[in-house]
Amino acid sequence: MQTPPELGADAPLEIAGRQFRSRLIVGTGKYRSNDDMVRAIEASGAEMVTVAVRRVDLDRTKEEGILHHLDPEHIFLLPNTAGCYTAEDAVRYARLGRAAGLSDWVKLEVIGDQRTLLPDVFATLEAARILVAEGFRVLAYTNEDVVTALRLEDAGCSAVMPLASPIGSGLGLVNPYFIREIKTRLQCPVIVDAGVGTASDACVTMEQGVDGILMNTALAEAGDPVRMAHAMRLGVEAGRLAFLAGRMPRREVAVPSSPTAGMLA
Amino acid sequence: MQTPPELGADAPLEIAGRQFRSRLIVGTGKYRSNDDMVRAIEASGAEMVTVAVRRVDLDRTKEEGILHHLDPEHIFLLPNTAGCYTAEDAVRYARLGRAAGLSDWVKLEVIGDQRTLLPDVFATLEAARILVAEGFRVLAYTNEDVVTALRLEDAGCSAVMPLASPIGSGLGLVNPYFIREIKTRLQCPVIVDAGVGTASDACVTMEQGVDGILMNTALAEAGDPVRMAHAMRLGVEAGRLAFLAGRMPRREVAVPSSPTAGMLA
Amino acid sequence: MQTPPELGADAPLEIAGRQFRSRLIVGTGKYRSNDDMVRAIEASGAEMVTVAVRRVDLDRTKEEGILHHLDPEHIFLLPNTAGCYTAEDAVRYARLGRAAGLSDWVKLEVIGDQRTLLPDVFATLEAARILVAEGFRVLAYTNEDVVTALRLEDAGCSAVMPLASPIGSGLGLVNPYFIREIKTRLQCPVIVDAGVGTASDACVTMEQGVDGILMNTALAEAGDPVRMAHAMRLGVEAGRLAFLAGRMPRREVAVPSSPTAGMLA
Amino acid sequence: MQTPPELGADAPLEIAGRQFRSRLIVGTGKYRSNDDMVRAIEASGAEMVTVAVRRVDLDRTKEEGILHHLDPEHIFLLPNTAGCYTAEDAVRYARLGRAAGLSDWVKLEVIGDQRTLLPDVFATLEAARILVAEGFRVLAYTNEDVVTALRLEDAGCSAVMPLASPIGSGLGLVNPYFIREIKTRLQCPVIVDAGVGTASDACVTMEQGVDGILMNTALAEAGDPVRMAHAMRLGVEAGRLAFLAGRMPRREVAVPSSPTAGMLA
Amino acid sequence: MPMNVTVNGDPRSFASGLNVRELLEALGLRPQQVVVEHNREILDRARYESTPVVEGDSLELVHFVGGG
Amino acid sequence: MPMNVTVNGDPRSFASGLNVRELLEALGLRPQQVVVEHNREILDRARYESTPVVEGDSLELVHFVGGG
Amino acid sequence: MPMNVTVNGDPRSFASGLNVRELLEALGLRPQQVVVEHNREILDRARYESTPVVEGDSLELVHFVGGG
Amino acid sequence: MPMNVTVNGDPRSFASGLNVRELLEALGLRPQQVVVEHNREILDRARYESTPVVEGDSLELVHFVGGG
Repeated sequence: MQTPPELGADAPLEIAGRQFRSRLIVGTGKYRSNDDMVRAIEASGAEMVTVAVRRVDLDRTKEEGILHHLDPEHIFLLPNTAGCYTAEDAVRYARLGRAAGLSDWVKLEVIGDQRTLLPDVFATLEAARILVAEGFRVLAYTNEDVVTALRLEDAGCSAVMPLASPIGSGLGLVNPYFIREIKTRLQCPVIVDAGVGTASDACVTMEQGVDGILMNTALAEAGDPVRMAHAMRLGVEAGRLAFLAGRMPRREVAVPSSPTAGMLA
Repeated sequence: MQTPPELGADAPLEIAGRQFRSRLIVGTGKYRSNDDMVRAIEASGAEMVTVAVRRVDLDRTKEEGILHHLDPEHIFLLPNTAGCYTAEDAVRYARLGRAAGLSDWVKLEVIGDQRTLLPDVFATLEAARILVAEGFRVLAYTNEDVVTALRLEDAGCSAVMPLASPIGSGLGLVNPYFIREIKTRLQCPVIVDAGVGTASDACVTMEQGVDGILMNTALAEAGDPVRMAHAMRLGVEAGRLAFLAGRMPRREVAVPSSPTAGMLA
Repeated sequence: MQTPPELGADAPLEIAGRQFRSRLIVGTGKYRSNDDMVRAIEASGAEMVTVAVRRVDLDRTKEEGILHHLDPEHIFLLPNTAGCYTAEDAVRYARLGRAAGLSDWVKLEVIGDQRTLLPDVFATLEAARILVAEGFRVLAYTNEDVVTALRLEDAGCSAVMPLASPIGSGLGLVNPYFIREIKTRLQCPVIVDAGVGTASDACVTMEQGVDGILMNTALAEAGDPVRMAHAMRLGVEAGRLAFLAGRMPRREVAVPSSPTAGMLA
Repeated sequence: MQTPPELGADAPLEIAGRQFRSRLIVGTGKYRSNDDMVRAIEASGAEMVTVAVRRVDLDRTKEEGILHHLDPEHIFLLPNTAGCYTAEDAVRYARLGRAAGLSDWVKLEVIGDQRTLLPDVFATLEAARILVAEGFRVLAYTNEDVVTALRLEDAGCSAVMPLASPIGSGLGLVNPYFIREIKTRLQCPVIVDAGVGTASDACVTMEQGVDGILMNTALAEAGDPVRMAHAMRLGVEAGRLAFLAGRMPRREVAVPSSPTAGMLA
Repeated sequence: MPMNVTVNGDPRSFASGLNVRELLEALGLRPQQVVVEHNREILDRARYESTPVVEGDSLELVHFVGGG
Repeated sequence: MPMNVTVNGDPRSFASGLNVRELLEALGLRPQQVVVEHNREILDRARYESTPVVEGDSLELVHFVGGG
Repeated sequence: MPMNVTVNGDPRSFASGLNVRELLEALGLRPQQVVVEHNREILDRARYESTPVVEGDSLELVHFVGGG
Repeated sequence: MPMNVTVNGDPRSFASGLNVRELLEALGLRPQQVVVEHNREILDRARYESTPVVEGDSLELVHFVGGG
């Protein structure tokens, strides 16, 4: 499907001075196979993927590292601090991620509750301040609270990433009001992170005007991750274009699509 | 955006023995200009458009006919019976549409109420039987009632077209249960007609498994009809692919996307 | 809880010249025990209950008849035609119900599909005309289609009973637009029948302005049918009062509840 | 309407050792007249109302004080810190409220954003710790974040009050998942504060299992505040009873309410 | 000598010469308890006594049960 | 001597003896542009030439316009 | 000779030597009606009588009003 | 004579006198493959060669894995 140039004409997503044509960022966890992951990422059109920092397994094959499957020359790797429950831990993981030498970017995630994986906004803000001071480009996972989002922006985050619903829940965009409010109030890019379950979730989320979406489970756990990745790519672009085009008004009274004049006698 | 072949691999939409690659059908009414209409149709990727049958205006310019703007060689024209309130009128308009010599297809629409433009299912079924007997290929606009939909299929309709919400309302898919039920129970193609307001409406509608969508106002009344048409094209394809791929399960408990093993001490 | 008189001041529900203080009508099927049923009906405050017409079981105890548990002197029994799939059958059951000598009222129900138990609107309209001609007071179960609802009113039905969602589904009010439209357009009482699952469903349904609600499964299958019956009684009254009171406007911008003036320096 | 004792049998709401039969708490702001306010409070059945602390107006009538209209002997007054944007201010207002000599209770509210009136969770937690240390009974207004809610409980709050939607918005319960999660995870009473617009909002909120609801605008801005107050009283009780009763399961396939056996031949 | 009658779909045999009221009694039913459809015709209670049941008749005996 | 004909609901007068094709021409319409309903009967294009229009006839001239 | 005091943000002048209770009276307020913050310190009612108001003092006089 | 070192949480023993690069080799890891945290300090790759591992040291050897 060729996109007529004047239609695709949407400013690229710019985060911390780096430009991305794709507004879809995907995770690399939980795929049934590395082959599924690689093909799904390709089908998604994503130019940035998140990766986790973990111990090398000294007893298993050496093939497990993600760098055996993804080439940092071709796709931008965004290390995350997933699994951290304190600011101190998150800072430690961020530094280890940066030490790999790929970039000074980090997806900051400080979890406050194991059952919902909701962020600890107190520790997230604390860690964000430390990391920004150390020169990191911080993309901060947070909840749908606009007050916290504004604080994270003030702390110097390069992007703020509110959730649509809990990580891995697939419940979609539960609170469009707050997401829209966050987008309206912040200057920095707003990337919705977590909760998107299917293409229409991605589409309606982009229609709120946000700058992009990050997802993982919706692809990894789809019946056909590659096909769903392609669906998500189209859903994100569809939502973005619909937002830019401006939707028709909703009304509870019907309006005919064909002329009422010129009817036969 | 190139669609990798194996991904686009979706059976074409087949109605009455005719195949369509696009699952989006658009109306030609209410555009601000004919140029908007032509460019929006092109951007939508639609291969079939609906047209109305009306009196020639003997006093105004002769340019108003739709055939001055659309070439039946390149796009399939589907005459409708919009504006008819009785089976007799609908049959009369269908015959006039066929007499134009393009095809024996008709989008049957018998309105039962001026305020909601909801169909008169009694007259629609009666007209469908007459038209099928006369050799028409009948695509019947109806409400979300599965019983009526089954009767229309039994009457020999080539496609059944339940509404998402009232014509021109932009309220989107109000009753996904009933639309899903209609799709599950019918053998013939199910095209959702009317009510879609924005790309995510189209996407979520296709995710119910229906065969296609017909829309008009969502394009004609969008701030930028051409851009919205492109959004709808992507939204329809995204929803179709997501349906084929199979979405992840919804759950109210979060599930981490990064490994819980391999954390540092 | 005493209702201050001026608050309870709501016109009684009037159907076919008969007045009811309660706007809740309940079914008598599927309770775990007759005792549950009797106590739930009492807790619901209902003044009218539906009953089915079935063969006497010649081999089992004679105690099964509903009249052994409910006194027609104290509660109005409304015979239904549940289980009928043709106009002819429905008329037959209606006549049998009337022959019991309690009243000439009937809850007309002609099912068109076994899986969804959605009405056959064609047969329902046909049966309604026959029964009205025979002097029955017809309360007709139908779908959310306003066109059909208007036809049933024209046919002389004493009340029209659109569904909230399928019988026994507990999905609640799926299409508030259409139910509101039906209420706005009809002169006769509109009683929402089927689909209500919990008290908030009943409340939001009454807030659409309808005249009453008929339910059965929501009570019979509740963990505690008696307590749920009381909840439904309050929910129906709450929704009715809220409708009469007129709700505050919805707005996406917050408005303080405390004065902004008079703050300390 | 008399509630049969065994039905009303619900443990009273207990906050900081004080028991309330009513689970509805109402605000005293924004009524068209003091008479409306007094009658609405009475109709609501509330036993606790919130009040604000403001400067005496030295130039206007002395009648404006709320104590001229409400008798602390008959209704429990809960001073709030509405309008405060810092922990320091909130503490100052709380102390002034306590100095009035009615109780050591305070509804803690520290606003973080003027447009949404969303709480500043950072300052709220800080103020909560100070006030608890000073012996206050703190009922803390917060957002739907379970992590913050748990911190407020750990800080010694007597009740945690998450919002349904922004103050004065009337958008109702936007995120039932998070409210349910907060109720499930906390030991202390959970009172939903702000956002409820009509009786069904109150009903569905109570059905999530929370301990009570605080509202103001929904009454003050209703067409008939007194009638709406009565509707809210019933809606809250209906939702509570439905929660205790346990609702029927939702299902997408219909289930008949009348016996399928015993049909005529 | 018995006669065969269909009652509620089942073949049953009764002594010949019964009227509807007697048949109901034979089945242990009180007239006011049931509505009788006799050969597809609803039978008024007043006519139970005067209506004979003959070989091959079909009767439906119905009443109200719980339903929604 | 003119004749009166109703075209698309409006009374119009034409010279007598016209056939449908000529009437269309008189109205500045090309045959392939329109569908003609002549006294409630759809008229095949092949018959425009051979079909006379007479006093009191009613014609509907329709075509496709934008619609949904 | 008068003294200048700030009350609820506004500059006001009173006769010198007043105590808080007298100042409230001068403003037409009954002590039990208000809570007094004297130079940013909440003042217990028992101390109104014994607390002098002096030039340059700042007082906040507050009470409860309707609020949510 | 061997030395005991904690690597990724597990006690391991190596020949004494190894530097970090040698320890990685002993574990079959290529330096550019991993990031090394040596006694809680991140170790720059340039210093693997010059950094001795001694009895009781604790090392964390990490890399990127799939995550969301």
